[in-house]
Amino acid sequence: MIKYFKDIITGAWSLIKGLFVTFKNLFSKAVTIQYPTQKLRMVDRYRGLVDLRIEKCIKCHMCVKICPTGCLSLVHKENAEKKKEFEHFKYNMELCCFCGMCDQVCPTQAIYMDKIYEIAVYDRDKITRIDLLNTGKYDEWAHPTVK
Amino acid sequence: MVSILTFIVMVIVGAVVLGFIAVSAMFLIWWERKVSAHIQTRYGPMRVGWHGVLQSVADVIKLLLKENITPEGVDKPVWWLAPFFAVVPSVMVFVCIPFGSLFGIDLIPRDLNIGILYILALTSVCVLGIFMAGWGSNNKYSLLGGMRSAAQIVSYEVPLIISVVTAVMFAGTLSMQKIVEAQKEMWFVFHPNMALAFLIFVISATAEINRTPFDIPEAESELVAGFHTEYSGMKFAMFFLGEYTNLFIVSALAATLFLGGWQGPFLPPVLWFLIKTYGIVTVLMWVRWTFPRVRVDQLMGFAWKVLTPIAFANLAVAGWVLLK
Amino acid sequence: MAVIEKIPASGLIEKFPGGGIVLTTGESVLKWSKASSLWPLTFGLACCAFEMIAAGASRFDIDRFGAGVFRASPRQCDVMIVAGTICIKMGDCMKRLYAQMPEPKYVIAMGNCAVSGGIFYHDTYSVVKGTESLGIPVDVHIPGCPPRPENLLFGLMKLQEKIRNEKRGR
Amino acid sequence: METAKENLQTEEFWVNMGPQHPSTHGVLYVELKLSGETVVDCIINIGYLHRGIEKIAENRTYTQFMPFTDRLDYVASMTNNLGYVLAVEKSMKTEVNDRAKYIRVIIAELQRVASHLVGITTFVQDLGAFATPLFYGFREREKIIEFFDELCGNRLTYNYMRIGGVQFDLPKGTDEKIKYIVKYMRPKIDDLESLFSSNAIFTARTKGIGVLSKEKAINYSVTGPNLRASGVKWDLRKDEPYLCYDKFNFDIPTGANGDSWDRYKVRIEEMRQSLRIVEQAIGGLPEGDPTVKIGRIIKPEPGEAYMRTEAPRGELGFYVVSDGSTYPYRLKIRSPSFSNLAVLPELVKGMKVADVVCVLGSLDIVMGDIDR
Amino acid sequence: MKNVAADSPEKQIEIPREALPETARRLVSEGFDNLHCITAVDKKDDIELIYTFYSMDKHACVTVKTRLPLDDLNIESLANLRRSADWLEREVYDLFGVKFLNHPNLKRILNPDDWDVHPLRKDFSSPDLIKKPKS
Repeated sequence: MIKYFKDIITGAWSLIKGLFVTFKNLFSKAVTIQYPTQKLRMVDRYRGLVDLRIEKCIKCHMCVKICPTGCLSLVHKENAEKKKEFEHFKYNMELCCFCGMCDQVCPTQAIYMDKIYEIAVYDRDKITRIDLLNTGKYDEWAHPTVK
Repeated sequence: MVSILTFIVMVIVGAVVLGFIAVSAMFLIWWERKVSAHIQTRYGPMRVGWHGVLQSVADVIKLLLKENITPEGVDKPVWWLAPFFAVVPSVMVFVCIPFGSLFGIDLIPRDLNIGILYILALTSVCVLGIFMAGWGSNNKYSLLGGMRSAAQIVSYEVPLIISVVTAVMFAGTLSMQKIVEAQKEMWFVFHPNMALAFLIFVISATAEINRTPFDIPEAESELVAGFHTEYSGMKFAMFFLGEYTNLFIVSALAATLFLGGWQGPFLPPVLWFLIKTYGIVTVLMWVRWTFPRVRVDQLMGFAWKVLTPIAFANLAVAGWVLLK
Repeated sequence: MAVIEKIPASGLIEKFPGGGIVLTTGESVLKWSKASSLWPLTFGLACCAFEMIAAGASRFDIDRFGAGVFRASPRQCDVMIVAGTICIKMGDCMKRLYAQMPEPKYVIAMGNCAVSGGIFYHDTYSVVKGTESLGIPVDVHIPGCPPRPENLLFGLMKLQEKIRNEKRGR
Repeated sequence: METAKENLQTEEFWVNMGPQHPSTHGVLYVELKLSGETVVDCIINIGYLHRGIEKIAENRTYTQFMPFTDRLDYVASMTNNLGYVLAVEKSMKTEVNDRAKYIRVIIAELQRVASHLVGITTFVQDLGAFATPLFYGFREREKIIEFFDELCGNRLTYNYMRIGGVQFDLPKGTDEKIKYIVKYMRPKIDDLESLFSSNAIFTARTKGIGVLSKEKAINYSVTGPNLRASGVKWDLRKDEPYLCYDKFNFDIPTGANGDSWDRYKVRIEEMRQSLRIVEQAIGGLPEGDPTVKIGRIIKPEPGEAYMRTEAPRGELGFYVVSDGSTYPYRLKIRSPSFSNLAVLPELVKGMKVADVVCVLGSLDIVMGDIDR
Repeated sequence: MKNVAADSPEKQIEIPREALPETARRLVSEGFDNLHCITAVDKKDDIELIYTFYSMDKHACVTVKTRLPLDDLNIESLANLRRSADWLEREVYDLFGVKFLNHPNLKRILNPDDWDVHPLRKDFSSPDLIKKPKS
């Protein structure tokens, strides 16, 4: 009989202790980042979209070789002065796994990962064959707006 | 002539009550989302209106616009009637909830002399809606939820009523208005007997309205959504409305029976009543967002082995105290 | 630790239709209600599910957009966030879940696996090549592996934009 | 009364839990045969997330396979990375330098804390404490995730370890950050414990539920915290030390009964021990360059290597068969959750539906780890 | 084969397939009671099965290997000896097509039930499988 009441009292006390924890949190400051008005600054190493510094690229195909998903495709030709010229350099964002291997392997830091992370599209075609040679390709996502 | 006037008054009172129920349920949903958000150190709805006050309005409009799916193989009449059975009794309860008085008018649609009995009878009908939803859905999760609900309400009705009887014994009347008036000198909750009865009432009321830690009929992590798994759109909104109306009712009952109802100094009685009611609602929300759920057999065990004996003992002691 | 930057109020802030004045057409109120109350389905497939929960959790708080009510039953939700790799075995279940959702319903393909198969596109025998190849129409594609929670919130806002601008009769 | 009971017809029925169910932690499909609320039989169907990672491994170079390990047990990507690089390093018979070892230990232990936070809080969520504990767990975990974000630039799929070291050295000021995380985490773990451990409802729900005996655990080859909860003092970090775990002082928490409560308690205790290891490791972190130059092309000798590591969910084994080329000939991933889940039908028979969810939560499975 | 007890932490033995149940039984009785892992490797002309037993008391591990020719992929199941073999054998059956005799429930575990191919074989091909372009 004593145990019966003891159980009830200890049980009730344990529940009250739990309530204290949530009560403490009820009046502590919210940790939320209010996304559209507040944003986290991306860290230096952040792996966003793959981008290219066109003038630095020596067309060595290292990034294409190391890519685990095969999302980069580079074709070059040699011009009259035996210099390599781009035919195309396409990036398929759909397949990319943002692993940063291309960034790491590039001997001239031509290919790199920038800090853009707000990407959402209605139409898939927009992200399947991105022309890395086009300089304005990420403008839409660098300054995202919602109407 | 008199009958037409009565009719008009009835319509007005009915409209006011229905409007109050809708607004109150929407407010409670928003309030619950805010309280839970702040318990979880986040903000909750923020982007529609000031701190998301219009969130529930948006939710309701959206739910009314949604497609109303009737799955194959449901028991049509039962399936269609279930949401009404879940809401209508809770609306009817408002007939004798004393809101206090405003400009000398008593804000109680009709002060029945057996008010509390009427309320208890009707709140028990709500389970019928849940059970019908579970039975009619032709879904095993719903069926389990409905079964659990029936078993749960049958068990928790006993301590609930006994704790109410304690209050009735102290007040010496069944009329809600008179119970409030009986607490003029001292709220019942300050009496040790009644404090215990108050606790028992709140616990078993939590179980009656299926809230955590006693929310086993809709147990999200076990039964997906319990009895309303198959309901969508408007009908689901009705279950939601019923749930939050019930939450308001039990809090109002607790405030009326134990916390002196609309009585209090300085502020107008209506305000006192609402403050007390929403205070209890907030406590129930706080409890909900803290505790895990109990298991179905533990739930029964708790009702029959702990709550009921204590409630009976409390009743006996109260009787002895009164006789003395 | 993390640096939080304040962004001046821009086009990203939502207003009540009609610019704060409650004087607006019924149509836009309906669209507003649909857009501000998108209840997602509790449906995590793989890695992205964790970023989805993180978006729901305290740090990012998807509930601010009114989309924090994760319903477990497909009958009560508006948007299916496909978060993760869809395998052939799962494809049929996905189609059924989509069919069980009431109209109007929306789909967000979260992460490259849900968009196209992503990292598992090549050399594997059991992965469906994206949500669209199952015949489920996708409203917003969010690439990333996995996308950041902010990106999911941005995708949600894009979906809201789509709902607000959609023609009558969906 | 007796006759009424005899005439009453009862029927057992099947209930499908999953593949879409709020508490199956992904796409697990459990068929339950119920008699009323009591479980009579339980059949587990897996494979709804089978992505054929082992097949992919045969078509990727050793370096290229790295990102795929992230996606195995996606709650603890770092430890998968670690298991894989250790296996390849074993087959190449190379060893990394001390700094890399220390960094790997720090990262792996922080990942264990993050993973257990998710494991415990999703467990409590399954018990019905809706969202609050889960969000507390995620709030605490976010500190570690943000540190990882800073370290390697992604929040969930880190791709940080490299064969022969790590991708980057620790950024400047890491010491303070890690010390801050350790300092921050300790009281928070206590908070979580006072929210659950003493809670009467939580205790009633977990004590004596899903008792996994010592013999059964070994018979099913259950590993990790689940095995230790059954009272077997076995931890690869102590028993077969890899990296530099033998240099640190830490205890192996064990349970007594092997019920859900013990499994939960062991995890809580393990987080504390992990923080202890992190603290010691950051104190004794050697200077230097954390990578060994082993060339761009990784080409192990023909042969095979099997390496087990102690991942948060149990023993994660990578079996690498190489034929002398740059591609693995065969890569077998022995995932901990796979064996841990197999024991579920044994544990839940004769229990209530609610207990199935409880036991499943306490086993702490990740579907990506099971189906691979 | 005589002295399987731990002198080195990892020990490999190769046996013909008929000897597997007997070997396994002996290993278990000698304390190697944790059947940790069962896997297979497609060696083009035959399939090699690898069983990893280990002992927690002795801190030792024994790897048992056996080879099955491709045209006769049958071997005695260990599921009745060690329960962990149940799922692991089903996985090997699913991915390699090795049939385990006397297995209580030999069904596909990861792939759909109606498949009749075994994806981890080297000769496996499927229309769903798109090869990554080699560069």
